[in-house]
Amino acid sequence: MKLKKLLKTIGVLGASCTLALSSITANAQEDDTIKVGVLHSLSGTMAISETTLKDTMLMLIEEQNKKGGLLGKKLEPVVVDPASNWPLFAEKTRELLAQEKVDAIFGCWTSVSRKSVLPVVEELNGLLFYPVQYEGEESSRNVFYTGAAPNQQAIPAVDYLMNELEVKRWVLAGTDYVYPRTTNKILAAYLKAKGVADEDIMINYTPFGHSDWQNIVSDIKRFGSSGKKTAVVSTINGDANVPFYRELGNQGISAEDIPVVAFSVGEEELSGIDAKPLVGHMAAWNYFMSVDTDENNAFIDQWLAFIGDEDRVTNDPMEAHYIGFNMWVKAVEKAGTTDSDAVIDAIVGVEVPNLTGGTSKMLPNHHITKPVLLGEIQEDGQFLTVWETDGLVAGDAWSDYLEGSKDLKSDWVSLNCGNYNTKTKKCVGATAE
Amino acid sequence: MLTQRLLTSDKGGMLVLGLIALTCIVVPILNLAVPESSPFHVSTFAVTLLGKFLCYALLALALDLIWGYAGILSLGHGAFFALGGYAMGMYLMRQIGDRGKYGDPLLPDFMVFLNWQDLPWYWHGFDMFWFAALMIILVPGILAWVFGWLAFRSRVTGVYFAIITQALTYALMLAFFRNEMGFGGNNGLTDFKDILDFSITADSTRIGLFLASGIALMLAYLACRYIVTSRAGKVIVSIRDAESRTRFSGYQVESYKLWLFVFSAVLAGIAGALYVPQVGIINPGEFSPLNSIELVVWVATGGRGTLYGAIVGAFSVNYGKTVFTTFYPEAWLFPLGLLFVLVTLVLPKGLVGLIGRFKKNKSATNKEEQP
Amino acid sequence: MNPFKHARNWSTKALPVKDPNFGHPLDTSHGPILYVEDVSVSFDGFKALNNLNLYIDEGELRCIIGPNGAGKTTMMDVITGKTKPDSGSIYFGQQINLRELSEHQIARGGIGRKFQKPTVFEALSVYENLELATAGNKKFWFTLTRELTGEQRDRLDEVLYTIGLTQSRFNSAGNLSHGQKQWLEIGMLLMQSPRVLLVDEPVAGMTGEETERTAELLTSLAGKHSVIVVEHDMAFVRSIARKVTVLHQGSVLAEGSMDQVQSDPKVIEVYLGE
Amino acid sequence: MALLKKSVCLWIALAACLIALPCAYAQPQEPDEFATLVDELATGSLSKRGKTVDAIAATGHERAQAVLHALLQGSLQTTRSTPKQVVIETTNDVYVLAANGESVAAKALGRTKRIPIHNKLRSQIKTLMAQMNLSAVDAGVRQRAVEQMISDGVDSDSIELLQTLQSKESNTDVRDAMTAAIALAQLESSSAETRLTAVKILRGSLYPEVRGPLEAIAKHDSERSIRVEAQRSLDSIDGKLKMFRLGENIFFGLSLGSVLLLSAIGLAITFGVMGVINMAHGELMMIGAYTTWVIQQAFPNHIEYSLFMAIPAAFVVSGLVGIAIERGVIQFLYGRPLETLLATFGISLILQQAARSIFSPLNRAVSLPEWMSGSLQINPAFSITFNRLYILLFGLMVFFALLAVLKKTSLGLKVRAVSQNRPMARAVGVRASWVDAMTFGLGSGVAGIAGVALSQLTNVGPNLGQAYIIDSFMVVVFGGVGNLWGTLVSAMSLGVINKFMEPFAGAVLAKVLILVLLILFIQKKPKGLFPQKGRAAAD
Repeated sequence: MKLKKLLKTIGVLGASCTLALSSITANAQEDDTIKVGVLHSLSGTMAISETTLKDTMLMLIEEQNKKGGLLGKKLEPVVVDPASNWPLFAEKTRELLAQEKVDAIFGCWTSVSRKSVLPVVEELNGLLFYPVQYEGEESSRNVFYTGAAPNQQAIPAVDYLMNELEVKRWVLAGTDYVYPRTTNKILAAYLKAKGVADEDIMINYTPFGHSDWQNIVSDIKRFGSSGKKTAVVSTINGDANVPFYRELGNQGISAEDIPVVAFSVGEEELSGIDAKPLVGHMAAWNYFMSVDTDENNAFIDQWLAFIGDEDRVTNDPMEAHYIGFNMWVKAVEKAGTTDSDAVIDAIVGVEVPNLTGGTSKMLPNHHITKPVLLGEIQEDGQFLTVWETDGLVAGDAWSDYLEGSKDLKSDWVSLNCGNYNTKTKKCVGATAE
Repeated sequence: MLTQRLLTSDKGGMLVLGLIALTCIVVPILNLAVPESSPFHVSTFAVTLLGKFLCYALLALALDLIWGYAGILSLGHGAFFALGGYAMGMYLMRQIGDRGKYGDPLLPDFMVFLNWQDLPWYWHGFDMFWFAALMIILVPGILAWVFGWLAFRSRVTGVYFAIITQALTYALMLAFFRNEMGFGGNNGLTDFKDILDFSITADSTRIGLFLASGIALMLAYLACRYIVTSRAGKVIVSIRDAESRTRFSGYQVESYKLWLFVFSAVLAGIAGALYVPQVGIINPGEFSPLNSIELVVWVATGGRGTLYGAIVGAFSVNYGKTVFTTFYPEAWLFPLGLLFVLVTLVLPKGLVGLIGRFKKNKSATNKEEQP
Repeated sequence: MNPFKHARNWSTKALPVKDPNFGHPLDTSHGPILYVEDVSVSFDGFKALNNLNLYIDEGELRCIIGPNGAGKTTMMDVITGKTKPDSGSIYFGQQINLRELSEHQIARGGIGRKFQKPTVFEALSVYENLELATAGNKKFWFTLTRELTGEQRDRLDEVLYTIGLTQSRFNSAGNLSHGQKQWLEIGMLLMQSPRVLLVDEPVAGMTGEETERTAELLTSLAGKHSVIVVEHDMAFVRSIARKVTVLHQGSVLAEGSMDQVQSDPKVIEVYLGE
Repeated sequence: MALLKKSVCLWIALAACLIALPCAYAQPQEPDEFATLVDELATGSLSKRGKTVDAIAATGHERAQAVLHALLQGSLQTTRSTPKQVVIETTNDVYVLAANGESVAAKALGRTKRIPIHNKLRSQIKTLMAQMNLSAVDAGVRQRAVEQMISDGVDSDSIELLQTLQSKESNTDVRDAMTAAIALAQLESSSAETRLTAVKILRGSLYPEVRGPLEAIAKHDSERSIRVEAQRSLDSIDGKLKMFRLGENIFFGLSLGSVLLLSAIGLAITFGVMGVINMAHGELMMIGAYTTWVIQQAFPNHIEYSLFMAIPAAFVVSGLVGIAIERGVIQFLYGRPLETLLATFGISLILQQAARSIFSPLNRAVSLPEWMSGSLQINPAFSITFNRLYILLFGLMVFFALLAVLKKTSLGLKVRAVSQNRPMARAVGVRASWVDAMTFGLGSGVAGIAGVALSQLTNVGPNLGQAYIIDSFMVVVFGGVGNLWGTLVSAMSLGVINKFMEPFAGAVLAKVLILVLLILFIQKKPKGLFPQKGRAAAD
C-alpha cells in the first residue's frame, strides 16, 4: 500500500518535472524571424564592460529591422545572462544554439569565456562573433575575431614608443591571465629582436582587481630613473587600472616622464575614472570615439539616442560589434541563407566600412583588417590620436614572435584549417572536419 | 535489515531517490530513442543541464552531511569540488594528446603557450584514468584531512571554522589563478576531447556522464544515510547538539569530525570530477568563496539535516537560477537575494520543512527530519 | 573476514569494571582511587584553585560544598581534563596521570561527569542517549559499522530500569521533564561503567519527591563506584553524605562528617560571617 | 558629468589666472608677432605646434608664460567661429583673450574648443617654463624648475645660467638643488678635476638621475681616483636609499593596513560585538562610496570640500541602511550567527543589483580633491603620497573615535552590556532591541565612512564591496573577535607583513602566504591575537 502511494507520488512529481524541464527548453520556433543570440554578462564582475555591448547589439538589431530586416525577416535578439560565470557561458551557448536555435551569437569578453564557449560552438556548428582584443593563438572555423590580435594593437604601439618617443627601457605590467601573459611574451620577444637588453625589460604581474600599487609603482619609478627613457606597456585589466593610475599620479610620475600605453583602457573605462591623473598617458586601439568621420559621428548620434544618455561614450569593442554585425548581415545576404556553413563560406572577403574611415575585410583566418591608432588620454576622458598606421593591418591569429606558433597559419578557405603547420605541411590537431 | 535501516522512516528520501532513479531511466530514453521532432524529446541541452544539477546535488549532499548533522559549516566546500574537478580536468587534458592546437604530444596547449619544456611532476600519471580517479578521491581527501586535523584539534568551531575554510578556498583560488602554478591560470583547463576514449561531445557520452552522476548521487545518498543512521551518526548528531557532553561520554570528537569532514570532501571531489566533463571547463573561478556560500544557500533552502533536503535545494535553486537568467537577465539577483533572506527568516527548515509543516496534521513526523 | 572481529571480542570482555583503554587494571592498592595534589589553576590572575589537595577512596560517596567561586566546577574541570592545571598532579589510581590525558581518554578510562545543567542529546531518544554512552569501543570506524552487542543491550535495559525511564525509552530526550533529564544523564554515566562519578548539582530544580529518589539512586551507586557530588542543597547533602569536603577560595577548608564540618568555626565564618 | 569636469577646470584655471594677473596690465610691446604666434596655436596643425611654442617662448613676451601655462593646463581654448579667437578660460565660463589678457564675454565667443597638446609638447613646454621659472618669486616654483632641469638633463648653456642664479639664490634647498644640477652636468666635463669635484659634491645626493651617470663614471672613467671616488659616492647613495626604501616599505604597509583597518572596523562592531556575520558589510562600504559620488555630483563646484560633506552623509546613509537591515532581517536571527550569514549574503546580492540598476553597472568617477593628490616630498628618494597619508590618519581617527564611543558614551556601555548578557541587560532596563539597532547602525555607518575613503583609492562600482569582504573578516578574526585594539593591531601587522613579502614573493603569492599563515595562526590561537576574556567568551 505504502509503496504504491510512494510510486504514485514519484510518478506525479516526475511528470511535473518533465513539464518544468520543457519550460526551460521551450523553443518557440517561429520561422518569420531570424534569431540573434547576445551572450554578454549582465551581472557579476564583467557586467561593467559587457552590458554596453549587449546594448550595442540591441541597437544594431533595431537599426537593421528599421531597414527592413534581413532576407525579408525581422531580426529577433535573444539576450541571456551568463553572469560572469565561465561554465555558465558554455551552458548558455548551448541554450542559444540548441534551444533557441539562434543563427549567430555575438558575445563574450574575457578569453576564458571564449575558451569555454568554443567547444560548444564548434560542436553545434554555430557562429560566434567575438568583439574584444585578445591574445591570438586561436582560430576556429566557427568564430570570427573582430577585435584586435596582438599584431593589431601591441606591436604597432611599441613601434611608436620606440621610434617616436625613443623609449629604451620597458616595463611590461599586466594582470596575471592569458592575454597579458601572451602579449608580454610576444612583446618581450619582439623587443629582444630589436636589440633591447634583458635588464631593460621589467615584467610584472598582479592579480585581478589589484588595488594596492604602492610598491609596484615605486619600483617602476626607480626602474625609470636610470636616465634612459622608460615606458610602461600596460595590460592591466579593468578594475585594477584606477588605483594604478591614481598611484602613478600621486607618486608624481607624469606621462612625460614615464608614459603608460594601455591596451585595456578605453573610453568606457575612462568614463568611470577621474581622468585628470591620466592625461597624457596612452592607449592603443583600432577605434577612438574622438575620430572625426561621418560614419563615426552617425554611429555616436545613433548610440546616444538609443541609450538616452548624453554622457555615454562609444569604444573599440562596440565598433568591433558594429563591424562584425554588418559583416554577418552582408554575408547572410550574399549566401541568401542564415545556415552556418553557407555563412562561413560567404563571409570571408566581405568588406564593410569601419568607423575610422576605412574598410575592414574578413580574412581567411577569420580575423579582420583594422587600422591601429595611438591616442593620448585627455582630461575629458577622450583620446587625442597622436599616431596611426598607414593602412589597415591584417589580424594574425598565430604570432610570428612565439616559438610554438611562428610556423602555424590559419586559412579556412584554401586549407580549411585553423592551425596549419607550414613546416610539416600538416593541419595540427586535426580539428578540421 | 540494512535496507530497512536506510530507507524506512525516510519517506522524503525515498521519494527523492525514486525521482532520481526515474530521471535516470526516462531521460536517456527520451533523449536517445525519441526523435527530435517529438514533443517528448529531451534535448542534449536539458541532459547536460540536469547532469550539472545532479553534480550540484551531490555537492550539496556532501555539505549537508557535515553542516546538517555535525554542525560544521564549511564555507570552503567549493574548494574540494574544484580540486576534484581539476584532477578530472588534468586527465581530460592529457587525453587530448597531440590534437591540441600546437600538436605537442605531451604538453597541454597552455604550457606550450608559456614555453614550458617539460611536463611538471604533478601532471605525471594523469594520462591514466585509474590514477586520476584515485587523485579525485585523494587530493580533496588529504587536504580535508590535514586541514581538519589542524582545525578540529585546536577546537576551531562555528563561525571561526566557517571563516578559515573561506580563507582556504580563497587562498586556493588566488594560487590557481597564478599561471606559474601550471594549471592554466585564469583560463583553467578546457577544450577537452575524449573521456575513456569516448568523444566528449557525443550524445551517448553525455548520457553516460549523466547516468554516472545520477548513480553517484544515489550511492552517495545511501552512503550518507548509512552513516547518519549508524551509531556513529548518532554520535555525530550528539556532537552537534552537545559537544562537550559527547566528549565526556568518552568519544574523541575530533576524530569523528575529521572522518566525516574527509568523507564529505571526497564526495565533493567526486561531484567536481563528474561536473567538469559535462560543462567542459574548470577554472579557478570554481574556488571563489561566493560559490561556496551559494552552496550553503542551496542546502539551507532545501532544508538542512535531512540529506534529501540538500538535493531538493540544489535542484530548486539552480533551476530557479536558470529560469531567471533566461527570462529576467537584468534583474535576477533580486529574486535570488530575496530568496536567501526569506528562506532564513521564514523557512528555517527549508522547503522540505515547509512540506513537512503541511503534512504535520496528517501524520506524526519522524524525528530524524528535525535538525 | 571481519576486520573488527578482534576489537569486538575485546570490547565485550572489557565491559566489566576493568578499563580497556589503559591496558591494565586500575591500581588502587593504596586505598584512594583519585589523587588531587597541590593543584593550582588561575584565570587571568584569579586563582580558581589554590594548592588543592583531595583524595577520594574507592567506592566512597563524597560531597563537596562551598560558596560560589570556591572552585567546585573548576575542580571538576581539572579532573575531567577540560582545564589543564598550572601546577600540581592528578592521579587516577597509582599510576595513571590524568594531566597527560584528554577528555575522551579520561572518560573512557572510567571517570564520568554530569553537568550542572542537564545536558542530554535532545534530538535523540532516551534509548539512543544511553546507547551512545555505553562503554565499549568508541572509535569512529567501529561505531560506524557495529551495532550494540546483546550484552550491552541487556545492560542498557538494566540501567533504564535503574533510572526509571523504561516506559519512555523511545521518547525524545528533549521532551523529558527536568528531573527525568537529570536521571537520564546519570543513567548515561552508568552506561559508561565509570569507576568515578562526578555529579554537579544533581537536584537543582527538582521537586521534593524527585530529590528523594535521586538521593536513593546516588547512595545505591556508592560502593560499586566512587561518587563525588557537588551540591548547594544542604538538606540533600545531609541526607546522603558520609564525608563532606568544604572548598573555599580554591582550597580545602574543612573535611569530615557533616556534623563535624558544620560545627567547624572556619566554615561557619565563611558561610555566615563577613 | 559635464558640470563636474567644468569644476575641475575651474581650479586649474584659477591657478592659471593667478599667474596671469600680474601681467594683465602691461601693454604688449610687439602685439603683432606675439598675437600671430598665439593664433597659430589654434590654426596650425598638431605637429607644427611645437615650433610655435618655441617661438612664443623666444619672444620673451610677458604673456608668453601665461599662454604656455594655459596651454599646458588645457585652459587655452579657441572659438569655433572664424576668425578663430584664442582665449584662456580663467574660471568657469569666464574668458580673457590670450594675446593681451583683455576679458571677453562668454556669449560673444559661442562654443569653444580646447587646444589639444600631446606628451611631446607637454614636456617641451615644461622644459621651457622651467627656465622661465628659475627666477620665479616662489621658492617652491624655483625648486621644481631646477628639478625639472635635472630630469631633462642640464646642458652647458644652462650651467652658466644656473651658476649665476646659484650665487644669488637665498633659499638653501633651491641652492642645493642647483648645486646638484651643476655637478651633474659637470660629470661630463673633460677636466678631470671638475669631474672629481662633481663626484664629491654628488656624494649622498638622492636625485634618481644621479645614480646612472655616477655608475658609468665608477666603471669607465679614465682616472682611477675618480672611479674610486665615484664608487664611494655611489655607496653612500645606496646606503641612504636602502634606509629610505625600508621607510617607504613600512609606510606602504601601514597604508595598506589603514585600508584594511577602515574596511574591517565596522565589521569589528557588527561581527565582533554583535556576532552577526554580516556579508553585506562590503555593500555598506559601497553605499558610502556611492554617497561620495552623489555628493560630488550635487555640489560640482565644491569638490575640495566634498569629502567633508560625504563623511557624515555616508555615515548617515549607510547607517540607515544598516538599521533597516537590522530591523528587517537580523533582529529575528540573533544567536544564530550562521543564519545571519545566509540572510546578509542575500541582502548583499540585492544591494549590488540595486547599485547596478540605479547607477548602472559602470564605475562612477569620483574626483580626488586637489589636496588629496600629489605627495609630500621628504627628499628626492622618499615621498609619501597625500591620499595614503590622509587615509592612514583618517583610519586612526575613526578608530579612536569609535573606541571613545564604545568606552565613554552611554550607548557604548549599553552595547557592551547587551553583547555580554542580553537578558541581564534587559533586566536592568536597557532596551536591547533599540541598542541592537543602534549598534548595527553604528557599524554600518562606519562601513559607509570607509567607503568614502575607498572611493579615493579605487573604483566606485557595484563590485566594490566584494573586493574587501574576505579581507575584512580575516582582519577581525586575526585580531580577536570583540576586541577593537586587536583589529587595529591585526590590520596594521597584516598590511606590513604583506608589503614586506611582496617584493620577493610577488603580489599574488604574498596574499596566498598571508592567508595560509592566518589559517595556521588560527589553529594555534583559535580566538585571535587578543581573545575576549572571561566566562562569556567560553562556549
